[in-house]
Amino acid sequence: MKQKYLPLTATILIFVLSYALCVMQFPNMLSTRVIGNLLTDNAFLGITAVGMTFVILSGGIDLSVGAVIAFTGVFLAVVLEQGGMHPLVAFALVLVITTAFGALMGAIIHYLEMPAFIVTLAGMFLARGMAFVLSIDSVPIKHPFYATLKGFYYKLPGGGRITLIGGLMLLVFAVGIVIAHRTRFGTNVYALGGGAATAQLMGVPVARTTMGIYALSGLLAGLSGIVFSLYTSAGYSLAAVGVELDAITAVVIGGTLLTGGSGFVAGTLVGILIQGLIQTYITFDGTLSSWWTKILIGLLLFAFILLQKGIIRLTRAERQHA
Amino acid sequence: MATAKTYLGRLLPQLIALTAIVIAISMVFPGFLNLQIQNGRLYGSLIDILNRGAPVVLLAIGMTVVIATKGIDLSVGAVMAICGAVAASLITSGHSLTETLLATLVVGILCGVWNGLLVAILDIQPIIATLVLMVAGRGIAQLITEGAILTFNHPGLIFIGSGSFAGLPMPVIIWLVFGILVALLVRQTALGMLIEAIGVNRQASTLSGVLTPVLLIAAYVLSGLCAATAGIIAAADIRGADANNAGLWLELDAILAVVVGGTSLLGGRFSIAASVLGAIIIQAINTGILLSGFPPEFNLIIKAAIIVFILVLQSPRFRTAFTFVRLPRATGKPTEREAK
Amino acid sequence: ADLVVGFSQIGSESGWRAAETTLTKQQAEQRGVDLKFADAQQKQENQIKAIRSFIAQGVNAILLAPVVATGWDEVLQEAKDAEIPVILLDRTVDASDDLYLTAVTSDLVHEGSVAGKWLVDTVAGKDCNVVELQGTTGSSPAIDRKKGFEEALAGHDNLKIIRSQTGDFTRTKGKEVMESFLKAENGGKNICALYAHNDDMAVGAIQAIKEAGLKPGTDILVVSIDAVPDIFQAMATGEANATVELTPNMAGPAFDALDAYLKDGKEPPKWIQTESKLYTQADDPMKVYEEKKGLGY
Amino acid sequence: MHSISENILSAVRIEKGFPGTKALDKVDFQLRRGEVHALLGENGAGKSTLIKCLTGAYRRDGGSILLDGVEVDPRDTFDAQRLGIGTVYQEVNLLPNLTVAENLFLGRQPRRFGMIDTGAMNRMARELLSEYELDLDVTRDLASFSVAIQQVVAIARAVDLSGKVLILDEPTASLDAHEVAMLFRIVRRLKARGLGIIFITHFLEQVYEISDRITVLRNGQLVGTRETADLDRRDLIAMMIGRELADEIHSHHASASEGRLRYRFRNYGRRGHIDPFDLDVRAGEVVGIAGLLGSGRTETAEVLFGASRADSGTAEIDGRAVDLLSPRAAIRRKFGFCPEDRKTAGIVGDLSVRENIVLALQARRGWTRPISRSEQNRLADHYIRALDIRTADREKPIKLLSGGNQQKAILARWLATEPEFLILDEPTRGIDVGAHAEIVRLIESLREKGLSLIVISSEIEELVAYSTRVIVLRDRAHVAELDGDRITAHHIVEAIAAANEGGHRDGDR
Ligand SMILES: Nc1ncnc2c1ncn2[C@@H]1O[C@H](COP(=O)(O)OP(=O)(O)OP(=O)(O)O)[C@@H](O)[C@H]1O
Ligand SMILES: Nc1ncnc2c1ncn2[C@@H]1O[C@H](COP(=O)(O)OP(=O)(O)OP(=O)(O)O)[C@@H](O)[C@H]1O
Ligand SMILES: [Mg+2]
Ligand SMILES: [Mg+2]
Repeated sequence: MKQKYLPLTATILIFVLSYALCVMQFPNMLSTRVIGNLLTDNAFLGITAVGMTFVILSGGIDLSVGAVIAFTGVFLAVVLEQGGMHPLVAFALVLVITTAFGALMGAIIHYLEMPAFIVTLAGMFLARGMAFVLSIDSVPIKHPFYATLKGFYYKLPGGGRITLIGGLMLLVFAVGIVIAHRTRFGTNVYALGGGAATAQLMGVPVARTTMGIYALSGLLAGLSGIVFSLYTSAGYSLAAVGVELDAITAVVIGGTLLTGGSGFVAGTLVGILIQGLIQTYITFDGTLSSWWTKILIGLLLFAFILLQKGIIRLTRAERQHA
Repeated sequence: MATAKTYLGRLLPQLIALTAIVIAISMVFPGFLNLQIQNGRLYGSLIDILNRGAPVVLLAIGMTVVIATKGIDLSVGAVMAICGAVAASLITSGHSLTETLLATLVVGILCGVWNGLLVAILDIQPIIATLVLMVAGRGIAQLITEGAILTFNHPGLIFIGSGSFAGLPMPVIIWLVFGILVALLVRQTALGMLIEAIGVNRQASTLSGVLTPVLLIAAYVLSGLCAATAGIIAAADIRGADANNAGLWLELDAILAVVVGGTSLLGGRFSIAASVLGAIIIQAINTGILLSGFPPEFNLIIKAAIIVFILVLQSPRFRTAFTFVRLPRATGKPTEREAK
Repeated sequence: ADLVVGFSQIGSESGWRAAETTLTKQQAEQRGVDLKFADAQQKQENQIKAIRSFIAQGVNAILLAPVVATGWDEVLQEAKDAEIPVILLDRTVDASDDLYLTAVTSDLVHEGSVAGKWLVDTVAGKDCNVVELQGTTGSSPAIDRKKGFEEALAGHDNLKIIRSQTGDFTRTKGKEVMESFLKAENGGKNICALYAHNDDMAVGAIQAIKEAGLKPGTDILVVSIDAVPDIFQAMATGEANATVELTPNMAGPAFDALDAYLKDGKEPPKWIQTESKLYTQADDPMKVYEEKKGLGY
Repeated sequence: MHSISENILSAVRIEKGFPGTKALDKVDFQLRRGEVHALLGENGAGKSTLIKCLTGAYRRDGGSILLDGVEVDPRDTFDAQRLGIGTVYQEVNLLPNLTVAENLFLGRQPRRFGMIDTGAMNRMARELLSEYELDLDVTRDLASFSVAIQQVVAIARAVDLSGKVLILDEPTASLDAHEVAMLFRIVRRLKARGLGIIFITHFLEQVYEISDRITVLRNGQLVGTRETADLDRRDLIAMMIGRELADEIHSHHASASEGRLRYRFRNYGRRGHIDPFDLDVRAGEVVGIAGLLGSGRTETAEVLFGASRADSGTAEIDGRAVDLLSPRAAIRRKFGFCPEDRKTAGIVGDLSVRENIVLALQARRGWTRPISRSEQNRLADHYIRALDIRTADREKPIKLLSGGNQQKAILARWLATEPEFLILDEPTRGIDVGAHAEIVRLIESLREKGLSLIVISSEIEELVAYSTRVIVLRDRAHVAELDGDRITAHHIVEAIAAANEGGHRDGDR
């Protein structure tokens, strides 16, 4: 096995181990319900984390995604409930908007040579601000089409379901993996992460790629917003606060380096599942106070990072001795 | 003299931005520049900005040094909450003010040591290393206050939040002193240069004999100390420790302040004074929004627009485009946007 | 314990919320209920996840304090399919009412109008400029308490809301925003009353008023909502005038209804409204303070 | 018989300025079809800048570029590649986090149904590299290979990209004789195919071996273009440095030293990096280290300096056992170390030349005892003058200096600490003839002052010139030691060759 697959393998190993531990304590956690929930409940986070993976692989960061999700939801709710538009048209429209929004941030980052952290932070303010302006109230979406979409699911034995949005997340991951490893764009993303100046000298179209990366992140944040609006049947300007941090955490737990250039889209999926597992475990336990919940999440996060480092270091050392 | 000049040159963009914002606000709200003496202290919107900006200024001072090492400290908001809670619980359980303050600062330092160890020794990426404390820290703070607002009436502690000295509110005095001390500390010793060296090239610095792990930890400790001070001020200001909300999202404001101050998130060159100005600029925007009387749903949009505007003005591209009014394609460097 | 109940709490964003959690746990303990507590850290998605986990776990009933009104149909339907009764605490949801057993809540709009009515009665026809400290932009208490207050003021042209900003339900922001109100309104001389969407913001604002050299409660009337212990201290010293109680004991009535339903199959009413009691300085604030102090606010 | 129309590339009155510097001042340059054109000049003369202007990596301030007689204006390097200009920039300029194959085919990966055909790409990569006698696992990250192999990969990529023009900016700096010979074979083949090749180097032998014409730059200005055959070495050097070079590197090696034994390493090594070795170094001695690429020279240096921890053996200084397990420990014992990879391990790019020079000294003094600004200025000015570092002023960020001048500044950093044991890993890499001679002189004078030095170099002639002893490495082990009269190029090459009998080189170490 190659060195670079180590973090990924370590992460998968940790996930499997901890799932086993959880099941030992709560046998119910093996039910198809829990597994189905893990996919459905984390669908919107997973989709946006795919975009975040590309951004981080290129050495950037996108803090705007949570706000974009909220904006998308509010926008959909407003145009569907007050505008009477068909959802499919609205979906297309909102995806165009969020993609353009991402591309614009990418353009500012590239052409004005401004740090991604700040540009996307401003983007976060702006997107959430736009959501407020559209509606501060939470707007329910009652369009029948939504009910139809929610009706699509695959029933697993034991009461679990693979829902449309859960399936969509898996699809997005699959496409993300293909883009990352099988397209020139994907290689260019890694190239940017390896060093923008070098990539430029090697003829990577830096401007186009940067804009593409943030456009992709915007697109996926938009898609995630659609999923979120399906998930909650509403648009709410205060929704998805802090999702960017969850997404970044998932990406990093998944073994991607924040400095860029190294990591895998598939790792992010495991990162998402690990986070979901932590939450499920805490709910199953059900004895923790609000503050112990936070402390435990922090500690588990720390433990995962430590374990990952440990496994990687051990394997490296072994290799050198071999 | 020459250094004074370059120093001013370094701060010029921030000074211009601040002046522009002050002028803009005083056009919307004419009473903005009024200052008067009331209850033995200066009173007016300008003082409010300095006063309200205190937590972010303090956080930005520590954050600047951390960012100069190519790090970032997301935990400062949570550390503020922890330290506020510690201070409140100690003072209400009857400890003296000195004990309380010392213990609280020690807690801040410990938080910094924790972050520093993760970054420098365990080699965890700063954003994730500090995320651990950001998440868990607020829980710890709530554990101390048990989720409630822990109020206190100790006049000494309250004085730190709302007292005044020499006509200035105490928080302003504190951050002024802090800023000057830290600036002297880094510039009158070799710390500043060594920190910048680490931020630009950690490997080369280590090979040159710079004590990288210790300095890295020290940077996070300073940040923890600043956050502790900010936490004390925030608690003293409202006479209670609000573990749930103290310092919430202030880490983003602090980072923003550092960037508005012109320090690169990629590490290296930094200026404490510029970051302090950056924090004051952000507070001026916030206060301006409050004074303007717009409905609150516009707050974020206005803030975003102003910040983007300032940053665009500051961006290297924009500046070169202005100095070389010749062909815009005749700019100096290749795209030196080294992503690391 | 024979009864396992899941409780999905919003989070712990305020003292009031902490008190609600404490009381719910107390109530459960008294009744010998095994309470599974899940803190959602202010996120609806976490609440949905928690409910799903409860269902997967097979609890007997679920208590839900929804962070927002919309978006519950699907997960409530799932609970219904699993035949697990759901009781809503402190806020209702925007879903068909056969999806939940009952809702134990106050009426947020009503709270606002109680506060407004008190102010209308107190100024008794005199001209009065009111400043308003809103809750977190977009949150339902902020929207509803604003609405109720405005309804109570409607038709009383002597009362005017001259400034309204968000104080995010926190003391710090309440103080900061009040400071700017004071500066903007001629050092506070134009302001006759403050209406805050919660007590915490009012407490912060009271300090700002004092620091500006004015007397809260006298120069500027202060009315707010929640009735947390600290506001009673302020009322005792005359610095606050009135508060509208939002009781943190939503779980008591909820468990009562649940017991009745599980034992005798008795359907409770769809809405169990808690009282929105008005407290003023005349109500022996220190006594109330002592009563409330230990409740975990 | 060469006529103007034979010019494949011509640059007319190219201008480029940086704040404080006029890097190129109306430089003309012509490259013919089927010629190897050496571009020469001192460090900082503007060679790399000219290349970057030609390939669109820099925006030029003025002048025009003609390719095949047609005016072109490459807007970025991608454009240049499309026009058929392949370039190896100074310093290894590939992406360490991509695989070898991806580096080779970045931006032009073979595709099937819109997807990258990884199998085909890897196959093509292997084929491409087989021309360079490299048999690598092309699916591994570039970072896992040595600098030299990375350099060969960079060359292979550029050659493959160059339909018309190939530009090589100091490609041979980290190559050994074997690889250089191989590179030259390929260059000759391309030349025969009618490509124009621009070749930048500081090795004059290589210039005479391969080039047809020479263009010399000095201080951003064109000095002139000559046929190589018509220009003898003395005149060439005079053109480059604007005066006669006093004395060239003398080829008789220094006499063996009588200094007392100061440094004693026994069984010193690190598993997986360098086999345990014994080493004694006297005061006033220069120990040269020779070996092929990847033979473990750099690792030896790193272990000695504590940059990578020794896990076996003992170190003694003046008879007392010491631990040298970190750079700081070594520096405390007056060690100094100029690393080979100056970009990642040497320069602190955003800091000024002054700060880079005082960095190690300051680090040793500790942060509480800052070196005063005037003292810093004095030190910086002293070394800028002493080592002839070409910089607009001492406050210029070091990353803006030309490669050779960066190297000198790092040397200055260590000299400023007044070391007693100095380890130099490829100190003359990328340094011009004039400076090269100066550094060799400097090494000698340091030795005369009683310092102990360890110098790693791929230039055997140079090792012969200043070493009092030469250690030869092979496969991460010390295999031979030459001293006295046995220090000759011939003996060294023989020792290396004996080592290399098996002739295996797969780079996959
Ligand atoms: N980006 C830049 N900004 C400012 N000055 C620069 C920049 N790049 C190069 N210079 C300056 O331009 C001059 C020419 O540098 P260049 O790199 O072309 O030299 P060179 O001939 O390639 O030298 P070497 O042989 O050392 O590589 C130098 O004085 C250098 O300091
Ligand atoms: N298995 C490996 N994994 C990672 N890096 C390696 C490996 N093998 C070699 N390298 C890298 O290759 C470099 C060359 O190795 P070494 O130091 O032995 O070569 P050298 O003789 O100094 O030759 P040169 O430095 O001229 O390439 C090392 O510095 C190391 O970084
Ligand atoms: Mg060069
Ligand atoms: Mg080497």
